[in-house]
Amino acid sequence: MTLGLYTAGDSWLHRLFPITKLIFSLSAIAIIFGGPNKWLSAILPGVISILILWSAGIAWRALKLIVQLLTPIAVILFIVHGFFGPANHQILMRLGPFVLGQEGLMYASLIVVRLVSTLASSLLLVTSTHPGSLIQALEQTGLSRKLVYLLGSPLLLLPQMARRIQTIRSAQQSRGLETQGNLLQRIKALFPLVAPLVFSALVDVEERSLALEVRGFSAPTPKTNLTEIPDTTKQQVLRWGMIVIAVCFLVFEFWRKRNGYD
Amino acid sequence: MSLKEQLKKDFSTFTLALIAVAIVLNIVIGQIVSLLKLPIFLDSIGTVLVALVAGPWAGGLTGLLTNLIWGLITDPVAAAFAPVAMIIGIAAGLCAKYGLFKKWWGVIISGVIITVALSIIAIPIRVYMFGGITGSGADFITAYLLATGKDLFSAVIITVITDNLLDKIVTAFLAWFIVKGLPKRFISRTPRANAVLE
Amino acid sequence: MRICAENIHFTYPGNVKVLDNISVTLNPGEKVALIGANGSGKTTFARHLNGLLRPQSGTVWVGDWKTSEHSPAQLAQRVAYVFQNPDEQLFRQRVWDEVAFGPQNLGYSASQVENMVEQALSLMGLTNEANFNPRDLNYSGRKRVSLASALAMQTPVLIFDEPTASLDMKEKKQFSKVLKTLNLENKTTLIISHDMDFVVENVDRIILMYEGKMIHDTSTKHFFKDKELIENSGLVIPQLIRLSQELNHLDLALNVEQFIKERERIITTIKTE
Amino acid sequence: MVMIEVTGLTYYYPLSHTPALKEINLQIEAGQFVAVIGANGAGKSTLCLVLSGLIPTLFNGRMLGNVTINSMNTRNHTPGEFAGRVGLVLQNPTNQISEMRYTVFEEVAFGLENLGVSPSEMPERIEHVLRLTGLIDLRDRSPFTLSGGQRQRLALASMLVLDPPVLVLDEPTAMLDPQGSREVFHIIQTLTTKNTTVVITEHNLEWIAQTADRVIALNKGSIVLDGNPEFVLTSPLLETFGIDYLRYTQAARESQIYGLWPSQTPLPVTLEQSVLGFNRVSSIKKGGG
Repeated sequence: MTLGLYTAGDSWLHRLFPITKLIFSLSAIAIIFGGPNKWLSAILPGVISILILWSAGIAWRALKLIVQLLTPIAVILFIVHGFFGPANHQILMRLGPFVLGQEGLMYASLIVVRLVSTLASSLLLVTSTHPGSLIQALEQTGLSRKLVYLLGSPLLLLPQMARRIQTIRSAQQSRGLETQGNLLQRIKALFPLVAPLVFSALVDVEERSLALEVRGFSAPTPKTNLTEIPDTTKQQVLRWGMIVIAVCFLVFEFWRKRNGYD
Repeated sequence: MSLKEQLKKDFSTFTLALIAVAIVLNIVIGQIVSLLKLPIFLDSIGTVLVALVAGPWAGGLTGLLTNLIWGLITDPVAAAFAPVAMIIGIAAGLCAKYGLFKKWWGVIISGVIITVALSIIAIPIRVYMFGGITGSGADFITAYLLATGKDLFSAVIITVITDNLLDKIVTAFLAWFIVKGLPKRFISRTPRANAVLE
Repeated sequence: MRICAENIHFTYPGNVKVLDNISVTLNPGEKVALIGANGSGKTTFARHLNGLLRPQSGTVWVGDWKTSEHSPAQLAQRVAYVFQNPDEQLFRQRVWDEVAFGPQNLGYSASQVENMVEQALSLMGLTNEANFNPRDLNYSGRKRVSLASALAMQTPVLIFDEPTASLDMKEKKQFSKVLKTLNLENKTTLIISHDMDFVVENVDRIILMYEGKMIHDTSTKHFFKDKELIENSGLVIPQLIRLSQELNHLDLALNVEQFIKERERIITTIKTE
Repeated sequence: MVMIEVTGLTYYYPLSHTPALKEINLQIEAGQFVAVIGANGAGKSTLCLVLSGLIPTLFNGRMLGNVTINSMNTRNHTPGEFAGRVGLVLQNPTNQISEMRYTVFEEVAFGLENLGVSPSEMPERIEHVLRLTGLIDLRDRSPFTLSGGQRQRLALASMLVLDPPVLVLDEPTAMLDPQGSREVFHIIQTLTTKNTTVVITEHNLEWIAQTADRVIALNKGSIVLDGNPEFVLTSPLLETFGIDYLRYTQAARESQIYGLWPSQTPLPVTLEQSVLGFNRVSSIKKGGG
């Protein structure tokens, strides 16, 4: 459950410094939603992402995830906007009382393409990067250790707490709590299950914070790292390049809109 | 107290450990809800709890990071709603700060305020990024409203509010009960919790 | 009430065999300890006895009920099971209400519940803490609340998972008294424990598990005769047993009283020689 | 050399009107191995927090008196400054994992990283403590796949790698099975040969009797007995403080009444002492015929 999206591997993409991939995803998303030429800006980053994923051998997995995550949204988008789109004028088809409109369909298509593109570019990051490495890279880049802790420790805490839910349920069932049955019974079971989970987690907070303290978590000394994830000058240049490109696109689009080209 | 000092006080190691735990609570509590097949999410209970005992900033951070982590491990789409989750924490923290979490009716009002606050952020994200659709059951409300001739924006407003109101009120109540049941030793580490306890 | 397990097998997903053909009967009025290293299958077995786990083959009888035909919540009328960590079950604001949770679930009337709660609180010495927030008590206090909330259900069978962990001398003595009371009421009690000093002084029968099998099931007195078996299973041998062995006693002492009797016997034999 | 000095210490937790510790005066020499015993609620854990420098700074309670650890007054130094100077191991092994690192090796490194130790120095120090704690073969495992006993050894290793002159352990075996406890005890025992000052609260009196230089008994927040294990663990007062006797001691105490324990012999705290004592009675009786 914890590392759900990460796919282990040793491709060039996997070996890239995580921040490079992060910057790619963020720049891509900025262009998808704010770039000039709606359709081109929406499609291009997605295509590039898929090509990159393909060269790293994890395109199929990413595509499967995209289909899995977006199918419900896409289907509903087409139905809702196709039939009920407020901007519908051009009628394509009639289905009983329902009318399929071209404007709505186009709008839905644009949203779906954008979402596919967005997801593809973010999956480029998360399927090829172990969450631990991403967090360590953020730390190397200067993110404070406190924030790093907040991002990192939940990932490792998750499976333990998920297991605890089963224990709590068993313990309360042993005290006669019915967790199935009618709605009222199920509502009644909510607090006896939620509260021990929360309380037991909160009781642990003190010990966990003490354990951090005695290991120098808030020590005034500058921190070091046992290992460093390798970064290269080439990648640094590449990152700045991507940022510059994204900013240029956004500024251009902004300028265009201001001068009324749309 | 300067803002910097207040932030330092709000983010002691204890609070950090608390936030980390609350993030996990947000994520795993959904398992209980689906176990019981209840029509709510409860995915911001940790956020509201932190907001009550450690203040609006800590609460906001809990929400924000919850969705970013979600994005990292299960569904990148969740990350898009990180600002929404953040507002839930800030709103709950402010409600507590101004004494709304003292009486049961104040808790209901807080639930409403939280819902309104989150809607302000959630609606533009839903409309501009997702065309008003999120792939959940709530989309039927949007579809119905559009079919009756409402424009997309108002349809989404109504959807978001109906979808969240019950959940946020229940969340606020559960968090309130839990704070009232916290041990003294815990309360003594989180002085803000006193704003909740009479 | 009699509990009877017949040829139970249980394998967790991923092919880890945890219970391998277990058959055992626990009789009314019996105090039994279930011991063994972590991972030997003790907990998995015990969770079969109140229906939290269902046997993949074989049958578990609780009185005339098959566990496979009843939900754990129903079986709670007959079997109380206290989990090791009290924090994974306590949730109410007052100790009194917490202890009342079980009886309320079992459908007793308000006045019956009151009775059951008062009795359980006094058994565990918690009467003065009835209005406390359970979480304001220290760990052993919370542990005692969890024990009380099982006692309050007044079931004919009780299972305790590490009941004495973290209890101090007085608290252990109190719990030992509780076990005696239950025994007088002809209840069946099963204790899962690593606390061998407590076990030898408080149970009549010991079941030893090893890698999913019951490798020993005998009276407490008899149990320590098999020195090799005990050493191989990594158990801590109770101090008095070790002392008895070192002094070459014929009768291994389970408590100080028995030890002194044996000393007296030896001294008198020496004198008469 | 005095490593820890406590003078006139009284401590109230916030929101509490009864002191958790009362008028404690205590000096602990460098290299001493001190066991603290007492009933639940006697103040053992609080004393551990005091002796590791976390009280008063971290808790908003009220403290009278002074505590100096390694010449640092705990009022004037933050826990961050005590890190590396005082180690603390707590009850629950799981809560002591940082949850920031993915392998045992990296987990041990976490404290060193926080204290700014240079990366080139780390591997040697980590390998050393992993060997000491018997975890070297598990170095690449995730801390979460370890057993309770192994995790507690990892918590110990994570402290020992910082090489603290003082190590405080608060019931380190309370949540472990016998096998796990044995492993942890074994490691702590090796520390007695080094010059580490160790303070431990522990229920296993048999182990204390064999290992500790000094035993302190607490009752309701005050020190009521303080001396070598033979003195404290056989004190006639022990029972009144809610502390159990070793079964060896108990057997001898009751045997004494019936003349089954030699009257001039001190009560035993180890198996060897009991065997010697009881056999002496038999031989006296035999000799006296």
